[in-house]
Amino acid sequence: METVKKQRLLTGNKAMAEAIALEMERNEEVFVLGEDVGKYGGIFGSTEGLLDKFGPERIMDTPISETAFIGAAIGAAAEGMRPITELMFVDFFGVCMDQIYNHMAKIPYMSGGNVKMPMVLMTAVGGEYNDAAQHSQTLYATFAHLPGMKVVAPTTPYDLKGMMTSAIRDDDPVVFMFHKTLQGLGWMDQLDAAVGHVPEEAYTVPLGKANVAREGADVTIVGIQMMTVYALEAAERLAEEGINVEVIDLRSLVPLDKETILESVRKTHRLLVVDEDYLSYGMTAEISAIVAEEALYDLDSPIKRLAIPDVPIPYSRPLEQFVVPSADKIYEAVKEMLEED
Amino acid sequence: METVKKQRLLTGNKAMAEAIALEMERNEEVFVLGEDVGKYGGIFGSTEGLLDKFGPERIMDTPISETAFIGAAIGAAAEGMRPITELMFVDFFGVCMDQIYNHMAKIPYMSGGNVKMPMVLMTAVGGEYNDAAQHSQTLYATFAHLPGMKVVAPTTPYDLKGMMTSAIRDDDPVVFMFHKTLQGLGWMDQLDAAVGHVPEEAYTVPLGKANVAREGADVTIVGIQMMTVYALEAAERLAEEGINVEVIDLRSLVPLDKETILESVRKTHRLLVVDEDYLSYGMTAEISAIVAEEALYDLDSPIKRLAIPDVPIPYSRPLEQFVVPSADKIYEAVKEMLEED
Amino acid sequence: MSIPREKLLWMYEMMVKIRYYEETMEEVYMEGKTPAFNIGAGTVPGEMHLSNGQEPAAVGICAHLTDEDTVASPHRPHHHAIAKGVDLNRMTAEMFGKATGLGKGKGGHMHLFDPRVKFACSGIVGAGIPQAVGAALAAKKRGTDAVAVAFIGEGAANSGAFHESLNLAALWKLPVIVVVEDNQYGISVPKDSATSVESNHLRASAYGIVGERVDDNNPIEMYKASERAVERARNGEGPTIIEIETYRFLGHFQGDPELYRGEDEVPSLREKDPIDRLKNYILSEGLTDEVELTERENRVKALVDEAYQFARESEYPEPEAALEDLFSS
Amino acid sequence: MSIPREKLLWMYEMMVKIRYYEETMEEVYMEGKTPAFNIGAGTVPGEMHLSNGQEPAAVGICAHLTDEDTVASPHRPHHHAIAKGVDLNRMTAEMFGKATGLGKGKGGHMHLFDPRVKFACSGIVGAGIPQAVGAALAAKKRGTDAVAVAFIGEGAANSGAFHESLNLAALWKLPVIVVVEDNQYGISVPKDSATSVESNHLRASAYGIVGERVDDNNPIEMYKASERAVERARNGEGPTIIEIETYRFLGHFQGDPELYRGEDEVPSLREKDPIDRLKNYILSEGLTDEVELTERENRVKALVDEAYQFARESEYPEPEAALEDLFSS
Ligand SMILES: Cc1ncc(C[n+]2csc(CCOP(=O)(O)OP(=O)(O)O)c2C)c(N)n1
Ligand SMILES: Cc1ncc(C[n+]2csc(CCOP(=O)(O)OP(=O)(O)O)c2C)c(N)n1
Ligand SMILES: [Mg+2]
Ligand SMILES: [Mg+2]
Repeated sequence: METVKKQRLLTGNKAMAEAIALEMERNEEVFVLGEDVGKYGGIFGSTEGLLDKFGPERIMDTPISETAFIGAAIGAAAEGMRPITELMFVDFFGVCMDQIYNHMAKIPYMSGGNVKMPMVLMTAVGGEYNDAAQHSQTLYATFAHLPGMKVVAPTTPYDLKGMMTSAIRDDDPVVFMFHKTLQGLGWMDQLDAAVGHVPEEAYTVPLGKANVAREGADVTIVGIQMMTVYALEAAERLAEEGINVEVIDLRSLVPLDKETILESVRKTHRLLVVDEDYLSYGMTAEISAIVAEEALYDLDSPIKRLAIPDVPIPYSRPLEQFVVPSADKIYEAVKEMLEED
Repeated sequence: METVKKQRLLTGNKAMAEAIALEMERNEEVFVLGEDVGKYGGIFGSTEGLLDKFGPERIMDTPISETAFIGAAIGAAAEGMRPITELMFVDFFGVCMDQIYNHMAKIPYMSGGNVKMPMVLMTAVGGEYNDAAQHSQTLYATFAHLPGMKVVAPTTPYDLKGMMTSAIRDDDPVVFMFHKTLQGLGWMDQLDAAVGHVPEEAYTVPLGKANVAREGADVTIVGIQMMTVYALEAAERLAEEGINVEVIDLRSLVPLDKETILESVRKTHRLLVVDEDYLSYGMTAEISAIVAEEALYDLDSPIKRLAIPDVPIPYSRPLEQFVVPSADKIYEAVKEMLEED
Repeated sequence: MSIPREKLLWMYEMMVKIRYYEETMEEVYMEGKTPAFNIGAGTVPGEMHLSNGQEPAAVGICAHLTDEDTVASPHRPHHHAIAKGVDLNRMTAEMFGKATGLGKGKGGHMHLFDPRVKFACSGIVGAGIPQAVGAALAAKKRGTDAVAVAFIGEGAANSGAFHESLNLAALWKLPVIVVVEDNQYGISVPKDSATSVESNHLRASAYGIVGERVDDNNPIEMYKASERAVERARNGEGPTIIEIETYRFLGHFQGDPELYRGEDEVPSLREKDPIDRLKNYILSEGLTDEVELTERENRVKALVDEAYQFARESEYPEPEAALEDLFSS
Repeated sequence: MSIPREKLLWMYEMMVKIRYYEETMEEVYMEGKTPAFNIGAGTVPGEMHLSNGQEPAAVGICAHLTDEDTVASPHRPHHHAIAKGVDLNRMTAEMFGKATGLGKGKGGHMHLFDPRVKFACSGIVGAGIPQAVGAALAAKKRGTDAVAVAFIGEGAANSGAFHESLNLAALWKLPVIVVVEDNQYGISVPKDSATSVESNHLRASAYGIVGERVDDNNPIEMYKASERAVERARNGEGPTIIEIETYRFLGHFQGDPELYRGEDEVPSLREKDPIDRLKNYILSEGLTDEVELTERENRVKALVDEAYQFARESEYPEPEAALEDLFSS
């Protein structure tokens, strides 16, 4: 039995879709609405196969009206239903952010807890396939900075399923960011990390917990989604040189698992934070600040940050490769940190 | 003459409006569009008196269609005009952010510098008058995190005029945040800081430079707008106790004047960052991170941050007062920092 | 189509109740704001948008709603809230910033939520429309005959949310009614400087739905148009836009200098006070006498007085409570 | 109203040029993407939205425009760009990611900017409409007779930007024309599953402006409707909505499995190829002969080949150039 399960490998998108399917079977009040979630199955496969299972009444294609259908999800959630709505690319948030941050995120608080908002806003993030400035962002911090929404960004298929299950069952609004490259789609980069063991039955992975993806004693690297994947790649190479890197896969930006980060830094005394979002006023800043507040004296060298250098994501391959952190850049950064002292 | 000028005191809103008027006289291509900028003179006085001077062709009231009129400003700027458009409250960004961050901010870069975007987006920020969760935010980091726009937030009437002049003359898009309380309006708190010396003629204050508002040797406090005002208040009290605080008025979030901050920290060895924006993934994080990267060994104590504790701004007075940093809280924070070591 | 006596009397007393509530708020709002007006000072601080003169829009349609129907209201919400039956004590306490308020003092005047009667409002123009669509979607999915009403001002009909929401509601044939209160202004901007069409009910043709216009702030015509719209909605015939011409007796918000409108404008509007007109109608039709009307007036005014007293006597929340209610888990 | 011979021939050769450009791009796009399709691989990576079959919308109106008129185009921009006279070499180089591109390789296929002919596009549905309104506003302020055209798909007509922009343009009587290309789909979602009204030209009544419908992807009718609209715009009579029924011969983007449409759908559309139909018309009207048409076809195809060669031979930008062009000062 166990061994059979171990054999069960799914791509990220199938893991997500499976979580949604299982919850829809459990609960009549769960439904999906968004652009091309029906016959198309979600541009990035998040709803693959769901239309056939549940029909157009519960898997609803929408017009290109993000304010209307996300607002409708909010209205339905206020009535106690559990909508899952998809913002096709996170880059499009600007046409509907008022519904998201002023309403979905604030209504529970403004109502003194009297109105719950049990909904999931799922959205595709990430670049490195030359989709340019309006289709390649992660915008992790743009959402994480604004209070009232849980903001998660799982990396592995196992977490994609488990955290989606948690998100759907959660009574608070959850922004569920899935990384395009980690969906394991046939028409994008084929990545080992985008396929993984996923149990058949429903299970949950908590929303607010970081994961120590690799243990090490010399340097702590905090990353999320593709940056975790690259950090693990760099860690392999560094290990060959006797440098033991601890890699923390953040998984959740809100709530943020400070403790796991602080514990690690107290052990390794060195911190590198890597982000596929913009450098300034972003995730790398927040993690750095927390450590500078709460573990300053544990640091043996200055904190280092790697992220998009505050320019829009350029289209051309050499330009995009220059701005997005890579395993090589992470490797170099760690070497520099260790040489510096 | 000089002495006469010295006597010339203006409120923040009149200083802003004067800068706009002078530039409109200099340049036919400058015009203003926004809600209630005409007869009303801007809800927070940013366009006071301009309709009478320039008429409805150049001071244009708009429908409640932020995407349309901010998008129209972008289209006009692409044609080489120099529009000034007002988003009445920064809190409303969610209905028009796509135009702002995906277009105004990115078109110059995406066009390889071939299209300029010489426009100003001015917007009112800040709370502490019980206007609750959708009308009290500053959202400094929400704008500063996204590349391609200069983001400034002047504190004094002198800077409001000088930086508005610079913003209008700048060929890049500038988000000009003015703080409601610092406008010196008759129907809000009457604040000494909201009135100040403003020369009659046009002058510029650079957009990317922080200002050392008070020199001191013991602790550096970085703040912006009202937080600068409170920091100076706290500094007064601390001075009576022999504690000399250096207060840096950031003035500009993008570009960020790292050097002035680092210099100060290298001198005082202690840093407190205060923000009227949300704590996490915000300005206090970015400043802390920069110091932890570039001046770690200069720190004699952990960095401290004071900001809105990641909840929406509550309406009720005791609740709002609890979440917004004050002169008292700054005073306390500094005392704690000094006691800690 | 004649209106049941009880409904007429209900509309009348509800309009009186709303007006008295707002007039009381006018006074309470000024407590602590004189001699020098300071928006952040006093018993009830912050922005205050009152509905004096706009009662017909609220009562004309709420007369057809039950607790199971949803109302999404904008920044000017009191008349809708009261007509929908929101808990008056807790609503008032909310605006006093008290712990007994609907939102424990966290929401305030533009953020009143009473799930018991499915009432919500927002300070963002247009934002309530898609949320009403969502409530209607929930009703349809659950197979109830509940409807959702979004109240907006004529200025909000130029927002993208209006268009997207009506298209979606029409497409999915959802039981939504958008009531556009045309009080001629969006703050200082007159309708004809903001809206490219005579009346927003004409915009119904952009969605293949029914649009109705109610002139002259007439509560009886509003009642009738609403009856038709609610019936269509409950029968699965989809959304309706109703635009009603109404009057804003006061400034956009309290403290508005109103330099943008003429001296004589408001007085001439007040001459057409819809409450007086309905009273005269009721009496002229002999539906009841002065005595009963006065009785009813006194009863509802007592409830309003009680609500303000409740708010006044309630306690402020503990400051630390600001950190609660962000997440439920 | 008959069409000048030269205009007809211009439209014909332009449609041929566009089609040949797109067909070439179909091939080039697959370079480096076979056997295994990977969107990020090859000569031209990233999303690719081609316009095969939609040429009439572009040529029918661009035939009336000059370099002083502005065009705002969406994510499917090639036919508009070519018809507007965008520098074909630099446009192609941009999609190859080369330093000689319109945006030095920073923009890509959905972000083509050629200020010389006032052309811009965006990857965000609906976003170009308000920007066209702004260009028209600039023209009005400067007293020129320039117009601005926003091309959108039928799916974009359900976006808030559409409504807000048309209201503003109508209100200010700006010289804007919104051309809605009704190719029946927004990615996989059919028009009737997204749009609550038959045709978007009917939505003109929501703004008190003129709406026109062009059926059957007819370039000549598009030319005529555009002539009327452009004339109204230049005369200060305000905006127009033109919806044209058009055909999407290919997937939404290259690599689209198109599981959402029937086998026979595209073949039957291709039978009505607007290029063949215009050719037949020109010949049947005896406006010219096969020989001249072939000559013209070869001339424009040579220009397209030249553009691809220019793109191929151009250099990639230096990686560090990614840090340039953020701010001009
Ligand atoms: C998206 C947005 N833009 C602007 C505002 C500021 N604002 C608040 S009320 C208002 C006028 C609304 O006019 P209308 O819809 O006619 O309602 P009325 O005030 O007349 O009842 C404006 C512009 C806002 N709250 N939200
Ligand atoms: C605001 C926004 N929402 C969604 C998308 C994703 N998207 C890109 S093109 C498209 C379909 C557009 O359909 P239509 O307007 O009919 O144009 P067509 O592709 O048919 O030419 C969608 C949904 C986007 N780019 N922007
Ligand atoms: Mg109004
Ligand atoms: Mg289409």
